This record gives sequence, structure tokens and C-alpha cells, in this order.
Amino acid sequence: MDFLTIVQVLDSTIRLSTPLLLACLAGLFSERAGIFDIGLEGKMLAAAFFSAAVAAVTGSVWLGLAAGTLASLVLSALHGLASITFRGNQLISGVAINFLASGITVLIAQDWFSQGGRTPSLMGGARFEGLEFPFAIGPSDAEAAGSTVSQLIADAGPVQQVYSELLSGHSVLVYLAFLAVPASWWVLYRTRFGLRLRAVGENPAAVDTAGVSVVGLRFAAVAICGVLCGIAGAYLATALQAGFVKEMTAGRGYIALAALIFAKWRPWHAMFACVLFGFLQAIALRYQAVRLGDFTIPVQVMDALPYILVVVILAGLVGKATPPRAGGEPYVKER
Amino acid sequence: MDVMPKWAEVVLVPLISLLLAAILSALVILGIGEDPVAAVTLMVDGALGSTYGWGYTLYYATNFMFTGLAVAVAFHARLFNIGGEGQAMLGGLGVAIACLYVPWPHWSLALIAATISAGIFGAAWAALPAWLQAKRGSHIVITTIMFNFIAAAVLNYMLVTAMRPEGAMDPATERFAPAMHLPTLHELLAPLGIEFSKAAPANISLLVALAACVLVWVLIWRTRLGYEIRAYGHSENGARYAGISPVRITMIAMLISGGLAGMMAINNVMGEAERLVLNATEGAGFIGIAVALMGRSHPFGVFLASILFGFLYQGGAELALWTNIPRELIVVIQALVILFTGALDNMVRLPLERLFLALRRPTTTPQGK
Amino acid sequence: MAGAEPTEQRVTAAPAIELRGISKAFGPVQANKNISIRVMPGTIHGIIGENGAGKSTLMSILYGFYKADAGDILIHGKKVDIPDSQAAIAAGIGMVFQHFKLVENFTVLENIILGAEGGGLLRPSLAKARRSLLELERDYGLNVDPDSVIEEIGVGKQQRVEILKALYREADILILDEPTGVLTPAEADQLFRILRRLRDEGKTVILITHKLREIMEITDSVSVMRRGEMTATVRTAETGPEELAELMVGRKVLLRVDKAPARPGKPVLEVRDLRVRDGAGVERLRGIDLEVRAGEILGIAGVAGNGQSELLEVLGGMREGAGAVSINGRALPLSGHGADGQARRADGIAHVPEDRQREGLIMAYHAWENIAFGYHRDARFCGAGGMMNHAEMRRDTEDKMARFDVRPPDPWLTAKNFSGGNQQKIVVAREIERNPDLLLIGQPTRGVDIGAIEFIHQQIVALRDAGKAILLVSVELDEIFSLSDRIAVMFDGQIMGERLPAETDETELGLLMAGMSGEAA
Amino acid sequence: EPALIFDLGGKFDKSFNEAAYTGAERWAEETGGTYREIELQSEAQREQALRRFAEAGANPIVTMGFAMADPLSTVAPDYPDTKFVVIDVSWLDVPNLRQVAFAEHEGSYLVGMMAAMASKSGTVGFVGGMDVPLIRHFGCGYAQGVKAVNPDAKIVANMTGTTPAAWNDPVKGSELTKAQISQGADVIYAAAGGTGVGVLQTAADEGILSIGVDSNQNHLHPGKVLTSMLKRVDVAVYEAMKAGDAVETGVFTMGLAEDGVGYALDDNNADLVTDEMKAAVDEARQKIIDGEITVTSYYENDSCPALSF
Ligand SMILES: Nc1ncnc2c1ncn2[C@@H]1O[C@H](COP(=O)(O)OP(=O)(O)OP(=O)(O)O)[C@@H](O)[C@H]1O
Ligand SMILES: Nc1ncnc2c1ncn2[C@@H]1O[C@H](COP(=O)(O)OP(=O)(O)OP(=O)(O)O)[C@@H](O)[C@H]1O
Ligand SMILES: [Mg+2]
Ligand SMILES: [Mg+2]
Repeated sequence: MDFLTIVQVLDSTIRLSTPLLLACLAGLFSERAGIFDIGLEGKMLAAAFFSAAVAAVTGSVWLGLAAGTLASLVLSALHGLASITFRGNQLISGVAINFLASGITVLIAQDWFSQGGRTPSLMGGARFEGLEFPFAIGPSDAEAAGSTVSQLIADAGPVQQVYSELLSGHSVLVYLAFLAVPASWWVLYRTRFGLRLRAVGENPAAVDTAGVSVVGLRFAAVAICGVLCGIAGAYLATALQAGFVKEMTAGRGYIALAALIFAKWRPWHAMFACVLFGFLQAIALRYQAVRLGDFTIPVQVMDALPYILVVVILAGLVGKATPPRAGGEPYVKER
Repeated sequence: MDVMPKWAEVVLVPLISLLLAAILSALVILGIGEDPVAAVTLMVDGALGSTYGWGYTLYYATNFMFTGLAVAVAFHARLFNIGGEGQAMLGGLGVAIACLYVPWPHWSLALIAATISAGIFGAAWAALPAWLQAKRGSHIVITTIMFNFIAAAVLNYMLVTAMRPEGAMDPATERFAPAMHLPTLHELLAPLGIEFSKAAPANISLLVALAACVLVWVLIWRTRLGYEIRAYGHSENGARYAGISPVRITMIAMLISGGLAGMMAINNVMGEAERLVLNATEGAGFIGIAVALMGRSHPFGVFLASILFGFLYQGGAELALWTNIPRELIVVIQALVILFTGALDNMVRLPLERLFLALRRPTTTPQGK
Repeated sequence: MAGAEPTEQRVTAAPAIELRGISKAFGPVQANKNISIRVMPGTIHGIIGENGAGKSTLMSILYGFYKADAGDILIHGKKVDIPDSQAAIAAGIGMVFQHFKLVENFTVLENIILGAEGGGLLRPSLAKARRSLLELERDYGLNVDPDSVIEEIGVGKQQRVEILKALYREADILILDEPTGVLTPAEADQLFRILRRLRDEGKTVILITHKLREIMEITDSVSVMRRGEMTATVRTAETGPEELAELMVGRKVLLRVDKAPARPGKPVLEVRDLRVRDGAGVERLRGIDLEVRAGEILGIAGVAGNGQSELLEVLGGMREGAGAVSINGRALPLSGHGADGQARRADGIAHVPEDRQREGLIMAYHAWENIAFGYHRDARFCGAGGMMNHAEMRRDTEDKMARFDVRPPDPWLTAKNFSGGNQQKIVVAREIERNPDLLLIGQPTRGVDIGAIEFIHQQIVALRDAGKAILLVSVELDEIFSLSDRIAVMFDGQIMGERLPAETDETELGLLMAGMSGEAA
Repeated sequence: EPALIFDLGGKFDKSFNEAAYTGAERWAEETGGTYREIELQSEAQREQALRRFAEAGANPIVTMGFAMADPLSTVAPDYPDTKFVVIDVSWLDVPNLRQVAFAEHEGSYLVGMMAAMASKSGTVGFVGGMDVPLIRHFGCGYAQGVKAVNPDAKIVANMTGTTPAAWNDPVKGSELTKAQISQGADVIYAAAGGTGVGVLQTAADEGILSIGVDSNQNHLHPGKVLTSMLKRVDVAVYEAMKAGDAVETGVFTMGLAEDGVGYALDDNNADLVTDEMKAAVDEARQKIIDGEITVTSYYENDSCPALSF
């Protein structure tokens, strides 16, 4: 592997980590408030569809993003209704939401676009374009030079390669996702809201008797989760790809959950975990079969590697990951 | 004193939940511009209107009985096994190995061998998540989901490299020998003079599934092991007090669960396709969750719910065949059923409890001992 | 006497608290029935009543934790609506719950500001709270390190944090629900000093307790509750413990257990250097040595959380440990194979666990299923091929229910539908009827009314008189005194000393329970 | 009434299945007839769909893709009065079955020539769908065309996967495209069904040329898609439906001579295809038809002279 290839794999890692990271932070807010959420997958999927659908119809990716976020919020509200208001089983509610999203997206897509559960391909303003940093090599330079971006980058020096290929040129949502990490940390550990949110995931009765609404806090957390999942889904359909195809989340919600456990519910650790999983996915996508000397690792192993790693991490590396103590349990005052 | 009589808890709550799910489903059908009445008519007709329809409904129901029982057994030990899908896939591998590599003289022997092999493969696939849960506390929900993905990769590898016949393009095993052919309902009922569609895949596995329902009932409610499983499920501390080993129960319950899920393969792999293809499970592992929830983890409930979901599946296939309504409508209906019966059950239960309390209050106010 | 008002009405000020006709039902359980009560400002008011009488419920309503089904709340003569704790805090009410409401992995300071941060950002709020905390410490002598984490400090300190929480919110009315249950006598004394000081400042205190001695010592007036109703309110100066006990239970009670002197035989249980670590690796038992002989009751006294639970659990096979334990001279494995509840039962050890609802019973099981619980592998309950013998289980249940006067005597009732006392009778019947060599019994009468207490105590003594060894753990000193033939005191995972009941008193045991060594005491 | 069973990629994969859809629609428009259709969701449904249509009296039943071979071999004999049609299968021995295969290597040869002529870097790419002999067959013809123009050209080839999911994985298509671009490819041929959408998209985003497959995909990114290798599945489906239940059974192969394969030229790529390119390709086409050039088929001995997979 030469230097440029490494840069490119890392570049791809960043693109693939972004939805994981957004979903992972989404789960972090929800679970820190004591609401387990295995419905991240479904929320992302719904957001992916609605963002692509609205972007396709209106031609505006921003309207798409708003629609995707809204769709995800609606599912969050449903999860909140089930697990906060009616104190239902959070795992089951999450499973139901995943089913619901997987069915309803295709159903509506077929109804609206009649393209076998897809949206039309997104063009121009209906997609997020890469942001080009100053002095980075981008399409305009390529046009001026009469060459391609990749050619120009291949000819440039290593610093410019890293700058142009790895750092510059991602969609705005990628930068947003990585900025969300310090922002989440700040909100959780430096604000009143964060204190209360963490408290309600540890001991809701303490929050309640301190005169703060448990239901309100938990709904707020679930809503933040919805927004972040919405952005993650919109990113998948309108930035990473150009349109919605069914089941396009492909298990990312579950990987994000695993990353969350790996990170022991902490924002910075979540970022590292997601980048690790993104890297594995990047490798699996780029290399069909990896040759180690005489031995060839079959492509199926590469495909399954992120999942295998999750199990290995859960089993051995994490140690005892103590989830928020009130996590998964509805807050019941009167039996 | 329970607030509600038992029959209300067991019958009324799921029934009303189901009704709510049905109403919402009808709204969804309306929402995509179709006629719910016509859709339901088509589904009922396609799934129950002919022996052909019944044959498919029962075929799917057989799958769901196995996976539903699998989820139910684990539920009794308070283990949420989402890995039925992967376990059933591996069960398929077990069936294929049993049927491809041993020249069984008669289908009955093959069926016994395949059932055992499928059970062992399914159980083996549940063993590691179970062990991780028991020993390391790794959340079984996450590990079983991961094992579903890994199972798909394993099956993929087996079908693409090891088991694909020479020269074939699609990743599937070759057909099992004709001797492995399981009697279909058509063949079973013909001697009794009952005409049953020849084309439908329902087969003798249905009887195995029914037997499994009975056996699971005996296991859970009549045996010492069942007593321990339920005790552990209700209270882990209680189990430790009584000397019921949490590790042992977790392992056993998950192995039984995985085994049941794996046994589904005798129906879809041996009984229907007669070869192993990719994605042979068609999501039945996940449907098992809904089936177990609806059936309140009771084998009889699982049986009823399986028929219901078999109907939905076959009806959904008919919809996809004859209308523009995509098959995913069924996924939505399933989602609503899970949501209302599993997660929003209190929405139904709380008002009902209030109702029963109001009906009863005047007679029981004076609290005696 | 019942229903009497304080004889002398103070007319000068409106009551700090007045409740009128409060009612509250939890599903079919009527926890409070039409309760009225008045508490004058600048007084300490006690509330007593048996378990489940509705004391905590009533106070939780006042604090806005529960919403009453009916009734009015008046604070300083003004009718207020208290839909949630926020409103209660605004009305100047603070409450220290029976079970603390603290976030375990937060610091003291974070717990104190939670809900009263006074700004969107944490840093300034924490700084401000730190300053106020210093003042409160100075004024009341309530010292705790603001930066220590709750789960790392003792229960006594945790309680101070709860009181500080209320004071930080400038509470004018302070409710304490069984605050002394977890305190050593010395800590309780210090608490009472603080309460008196608050009263002297004009604040109002409501104190829930089971200990009549405390009522007599500190309160100005006292209310008695029974079965959800307020049966009496009297001035403390005008009553005595016997009368209060009678008001509580509704009949004359004998608080002493009749028992003959013990005739100890050979040692049944011998424990040497027993050590236990918890999940986090902290040593909870740090070298226990003890011995229980046939025909005697060894009582273990101590404040909850000092290793008594771990001792019972390791002896009962519920957790692993290290050291040497033998029964009738036979060594018991403390870890690995043979160190579980089944093996212990086979070794002749019966165990009435401290928490019947979490451990001793499966709440969702019928009574007849619970009767076999732990003994479900016994031949008599098992049929062929791994089946259970349900008929035999039901027969046995009817039998035991009759002999232990379980009410209602219905084997088909699920455990959760029996009252606490009757649940306990089921567990005790199951364990005692096994006629074990050694009975481990934890908190035998927690949450049990006085009638059932008498009965259970008699059964324990009868077992002793039949020549069996009994290891009793209780946080109730009264119970320890009335049952034990010898008393060992546990503190911080160690035995601080052993005394004979006749040769010691509560003061000395209290010092031992607080960790003062025997010589100093 | 005829019936059409789409393969897993779905009716709107912009490629293989969509071509079938186009053919069926053309038939429906011209004759005013109607037809039954279903998009398969899983392997296990194949047999049920076949049986259901056969039971309901559909005739002929047109099916897409080699994966139908096995189900057809068991179902078709059960319904001897029904005619079945299958695309991309040629090896079955079933009397009531019409099997249509295409000489994809010939069409791919032509677009390979164009790729080599359009490439500035001398490196071209190939992204296949599921790794099966059929797709290698595509890649092999392509590689021979490339080498015919530029014997020194480098060909980067990747397959998307080993299962039918590989027909519908645009994300992976996109990543593979990026990887190939980084290895210098500046023209990439996608023979990957729905996955190709991701390939074409990324190629357009990155400013290089791509080549579509099966249907005419030039319009997806006007001015960015060099051409498309046409595989006239639409014609095959149209003709089968037009013939109705009288459709001739047996094995049929459609190559350049039958206009079964070819390359697409329209307004969208008119500026990309130089006259010189067109002349060269048309000449080669004629020579292949005339037998002056032989394009080696991968099937001949399961290997390719111009490319190793
Ligand atoms: N959250 C609740 N849900 C349902 N029932 C409850 C709840 N809290 C209390 N109860 C019931 O209400 C009754 C009164 O309980 P409460 O806790 O007020 O009693 P208490 O007098 O404080 O007893 P203790 O001395 O044990 O603290 C009991 O029967 C109890 O079972
Ligand atoms: N959580 C609960 N769920 C259902 N019923 C309950 C619950 N708690 C209490 N009950 C019912 O309320 C009745 C009174 O319960 P409680 O625990 O208050 O009894 P008690 O008066 O304290 O009796 P005891 O003195 O025997 O403990 C019981 O008979 C029981 O049926
Ligand atoms: Mg209380
Ligand atoms: Mg009680």
C-alpha cells in the first residue's frame, strides 16, 4: 500500500464512519437518559428515505434533510410514547420501529415513485456536495488543468494529498458529525441539561424528587436522538449515496450501538469506536480478499469482520461496561 | 389481588392490541391509495380460500412455530434472543449437511437425522452469545444480532465456496436426493381421501412443529427444568438463592432456543426448497419475536400467532402477486402488531385495569386480612 | 383515645402543615384513607405505624411525589396545590426519603445542585453551591467532602447529603422518613442534635420512625397510623411507649419473647477467616471467625451494609468466598462446584433470606410453586423423567399453610398477592419445616406486623429448643436482644466483638456497631 | 396473459431487469395487453412465484436471470402446458422452456475498444456484480477489446460480491470505483446491475468516464457516460411476449449478428464518441459478425486470455 492508498482508505473511513458516529451519539443521548434504543437502525432508514424523497421532489437537499430529521423524530416520539409514557419494553419498541421503518419506506417509495422501493437518483442541488477547503485541490482546479481531481492529487505532495483528499472535500454533514463530538461532550458535562440528563439515566427518582420532570428530560433526550439519527439517515441517502435504496442502512444502527457500548457511553470514545468500525468497513469494501502471504482471507470474513469485532470487543476488551443504571427500565412510581 | 382477571390479561389485552394494529394497518393501506377491504379480501382469499392457500399459510406457520417457540423459551428465562434468524440459517446448513452427505434409505430416517443436525447447528450458533451473556455479561441482544450478520457470512461462504456444485452460478447447494423428499400435506392427506393442493409446500414438518409446541409446553410448565427456567426468568436473585445456576439456565435455555430455531430448517430447506439457498429463512427468525410476543410466550399462543402470521405472509405474497401493493405492507403490519402487543401493551392495559377496578371497587373497599 | 386531637390547641399561629382528607389508592390497595393532620411550626412531629400503614405514602403526597386521589394540603394556612416535587420545594418542603434519592456516581456537590442549579452552565452553579455548602457545614456541623462520589461514602454521610439537599433549597419544613434505620446510635444522636437546632430556628420537622424510644426522645407531638388511617394524634409529653404500641396495633402487645435458657451442644457451624469480595473487587468480609452450636441462637447485630448480607449469602451458597467453613465438622466448599444453594440444602442448611420478595420467593409463582422453591429437586417433589410432582407440591402447601396460619390459605394465590407478613410465613414455613441442622435467617420480621412477629419468633425459638443451630441477622437491636443467646457485632466486614445479652446494653452494642473496638467500649 | 418475474435487483435497477420491463411495456403498449409481474425479494420465493403464476394460468412465464435455472428445472415439468422463458440460461433440458443467452463478450469487446481509445492514462476499470462466470464473461470480452486497441493497457477489475446482494450495492460500487480511480483508471465499465448506479455516479462525480450495461444508461449522467453495452433483454422479452403461448422453445443465442448486443450512441454521449472511435468499433463489429475476429468466450475453458480474475 502506498501513501496515497492509505490516505484514500482513511478518506473512505471518514465517509463511512460519519453515519455510525451520528447514530452512536444519538444512542448516547438516549441511553444516557435511560432509554435503550435498538431502533437507531429504523430511524436512520426512515430518515434516509424521507430525505431522499423530499430532496428528489423539491430539488433541495436542505428540505430533504429537514424531512428526514422530521421522520426520524416521529419514530423517536413513538419510541418515547411506548417506553416513557406507557412504560413499555424498550427493546421490543425498538424492534418494532426497525420493522416499521423497513416496511414503510419501501411501501411509500413504491407509492410515490413506483421504482421498486427506490427514490429517483438525486442530481445537483438535491445532494450534498463536498466542501472544498481553501487551497485544496478540487473540481475547479481539475477543470482549469484539464485533468481529473484524482490525477492532480496523485501528482501532489503528501501534505497536499492529506489536506485535499482526507480533510477537504467531504460533505458538510461529515464535519457536522465530527463537531458533534465535542459539542455532545460539552452539553453532557458542562451544562445543567447535561447534568440532569445523566442523572435521569442513573436514578430517575433522584431527578423527580429534585423537582425536575423525568418524562420531560427523557423525551428531550429521545428527541435529540431522533435529530441525530435523522441527520445520519439523510447523510446516507443524500451525501454518501445519491438516493434511497431499500435497507440501505445495512445494519449500521446495530454497529453504532455496539460502538456505544465499546465507548462505555462517552462521546470521545464513541468517536474512536466509530472510526475503527468505519475503517473496517472501508477495508472490507475496498478489498475483496486480503492476501496474507499464501493465505487468502475470504471476502466473507472481511464482510463479517465488523460484526465479529463487535462480539470480540463485547466479550473481552470492554471489560465490564456498566450501562447507565436506570437504562432499559421504565420509571414506575406506582406499581 | 390482581387488578384484572387472568382471562382479561391473556385474551382481552392482546385482542384489543391486535385490533388497534389492524385499524392502523387499514389506515396505512388507505394511505397508499389502496382499498383495505379489497386488500383484505384478496389476502383472505389467497391465504385461506383454497387448499393451495392453506398449504402456503401452514407452510409459513410451521416456520414461525419453530422460531416463535425459540423466542418464547428464551423469554421464559428473560433472555431476548434476536438471533433466531441466524440460528435458523445455520440450521439450514445442518439440514443440508445431513441430507447431502449421507445416503439415507428413507425420508423418515433423513428427517430424524436432519432434525437433530439442524437443532445442533442452531444450538451451536446460540451457544456463544449465551456463554458471553452468562459469563461476561455481554448483552445478548447485541451479540445475537451480530451473530445474525455473521451467520449470513458463514452461509454465504459455505454456499459460494464449499457447497456450490461444480459449474453452478447461483450460490446454492445441489438438490437433495429424491429419497429425502418429505411427504407434503397432499401426499399425507391423499390416503385419507382428502384432496389437498399438490403445489403447496406444507409438509410433515408441520406435525413436527406441533409436537414441538406440546413438548415445549411440557418442558416449561411440567418439568423441573422448566420450573427453574421460569424461576430464573422471574428473579435472578431468587434463582441464586434456590441454587439454580444462572450460567446453566442461560446456557440451556439458549441452546434449546437456538435448537428450535435451527429446526425450522427441516421445513423450509428439506420440506420446501430441497436444497439450501441464500436467505432461505426469509426473515422467519424475526417473525418469531412477534409470534412469541403475541402468543405471550405460551406454546398455544405461539401456535395461534403462527397461524396468524402465516396467513399474513401468504396473504402478503398474494398481494404482491396480484396488486401493486408491495410485500413490505406485511412488514408494516408485523411492525404494528409487535408495537401494539409488545411495547404499547400498557396503553391498552391501563384503561382496562381502571375499568375493572371501577367495576370492583364497591365490593372490596373494606380490606380484610 | 383514638382520633384524639392534641389537648391544647395553639391558636397563635396557623399550622405549618395541614392535611385534610387525603386519600390515595395504588390499584386495589388503599394506602391512605381520608387522613387529616396538623403540624405546628417550630415543632418536631413524629409519625409511627406498622409497616405498610401508609406513612411513606402520606409524606410522599405532601412532597408531591405521588398525587393524592382526594384531599387538600395547606401550608402555613394557605391552600396549595402540589402536583410535583417542584411545587413542594417551592412551598418550602424538603424530604429525606426512606430510600435515598441520590445519583450514585455523581459527586456530593452535583447531587446537591441537581434541580436547583440556578443557571444553564454547570461551573458557576457548582462554585456557588460550594460556597453555600461551607456555610451550611459551619451552621449545622454537617461536614461532607463536596467532591466525594456518593457510592464511595457511607450511608450516614449519604443521609447528610440528603439533608443538605433540603437545606440548600432553603426548606422550612423537613420530612425525614425512617432516618435512623441506617444509622449507628451515635450518628442518630448527632442527627437529633441537628433536628433540634432546626426546630429552634423555627423550622418544622416531620419524623417517621418505628422506634418508640426516638419518638419519646425528640418529638413534640406524634401521630399514629394503622392500615391507611390516622388513628390518633397525641402530644408526646402526655403519652408513653406502651400506649403508642397499643395504638399502632390495635391491641395490647407483649414485646418480650418467652424463652428458656439455651442448652448449647456441640458446634454445628464453624467459620474461620471467611473473606468475600464483591463484583468490584472490594472486600466485604474481612476475616470472619465464628461458631454456632446446636441449640443456640447466635445473633449478628450491625448497621445494614456492614457485611451481614454477604455473610448470609456466602453461607447460603449464593456467592463465593474464601476461608474455612464447616458444618458438623464437614468442610464446605466456598467456591466452584458444591458452593451453591442446592448443595447447602443437601448439607442441612436452611436459609430464610433477608429479602423475601427478591430472593426467598418468586413473586409470580403460586404459593404451591413457592413451597418447593429451593427444594424442587427433592425426590418427593419430582416425578419420573424430570417432571415435577404438582399434586404433592399442592398437598404439602396446604399442610404448611394450615400449620403456619397463612392467610388466606389458598395454594393457588400468587406470592405477590399475599401481604408481607404472610409471604414471610410461607418462607419461614418452608425453611423451618425442613428441620435443618443450621438455619440462616436474615431480618426475619422486616415488614411484618407484630402479631406475625410473635409467631415467627416462637418458631425460631422452638427450632433452637429442638437442638438446632441458628444464625440470626437483624438490624433491629430489640429483636437481637430478645432472641439471641449470644450476640456478635459486625462492622465493616469484621466481627467487632461478642457479648452475652445479659451482660451488655444498647449503648455498648451501638459503639461496637460504629466500629469502636471492644476494649474502648 | 403473460407473466414476468424480475430478479432480485428489482424492476428499476436501471440495467438488466429494467431492460426486461422496457420490453414488456413495449409489448403492452403495442398490443394493449396486460401482463402479471413480480419482483422477487428472496431466493426462496422463486419457486412460489413460478407455481403461482402457472396455477393462475399465465402463459408464457418470462423469468430473468440464471438463478431461475434450478427452480425452473423442477417447476416447469409440473406444468407441461405452460411455456416458460428464461434469460441468461442455456444449459437446461426442459421441453417447455425457451432459453435465451446473449453473446455479452462480443458487445463488451466493442465497449472495451472504446474505453481504450477514450482513456488518457492507459488504465481502464471493470466493476462486476456478483462473481459468477457470466460476469467474468463480460469482463473477458471487455479486456480483449481493450487489448485490441492498446496492448499495453492496464485493466483493473473488481467484483462487488459473491451473492445476489452484489447486484444491488451502490455504496460498494462507489467505493470500488474510487479505488480504481486511485489506481489510475479513467474509464470504468460497470457490469453490475443496480450496483452500477453507484459506479456511474462516482465516476461522474470524480470527473472520469464510465460505461453502462444492459440498458442504455447514457442518460444517467449526460456527457459523463462514454457509452453503454446494450444487451437487448428488452427485445428478448418483447418477442417472447409477442409470440404468446406459441413461443418457440429451445436455446437461442443473441449476439452481434442478431443485434442482441451492441453499444449505445445517442445525444448524451455524442460528444464523447469521436468519429474515429465510431469507425473503429463499427469495423470491429462487422469483422466479428463475419468471423474475422473471434472474441474468446470465458465459458470455453473458464479462463480469459486477456485478464485474470
Ligand atoms: N408505589 C407503590 N405502588 C403500589 N403500592 C404501593 C406503593 N407504595 C406503597 N404501596 C402500598 O401502599 C401501602 C402503604 O405503603 P407505605 O410505603 O406508605 O407504608 P409505610 O407506612 O411507609 O410502611 P413502612 O413502615 O414499611 O415504610 C402498602 O400496602 C404498600 O404495599
Ligand atoms: N404491590 C402489590 N400488588 C398487589 N397487591 C398488593 C401489593 N402490595 C400489597 N398488596 C395487597 O395489599 C394487601 C396489604 O398489603 P400490605 O403489604 O400493606 O400488608 P400489611 O398490611 O403490611 O400486612 P402484613 O402485616 O402482613 O405485612 C395485601 O394483602 C396484598 O394483597
Ligand atoms: Mg415507609
Ligand atoms: Mg406489610
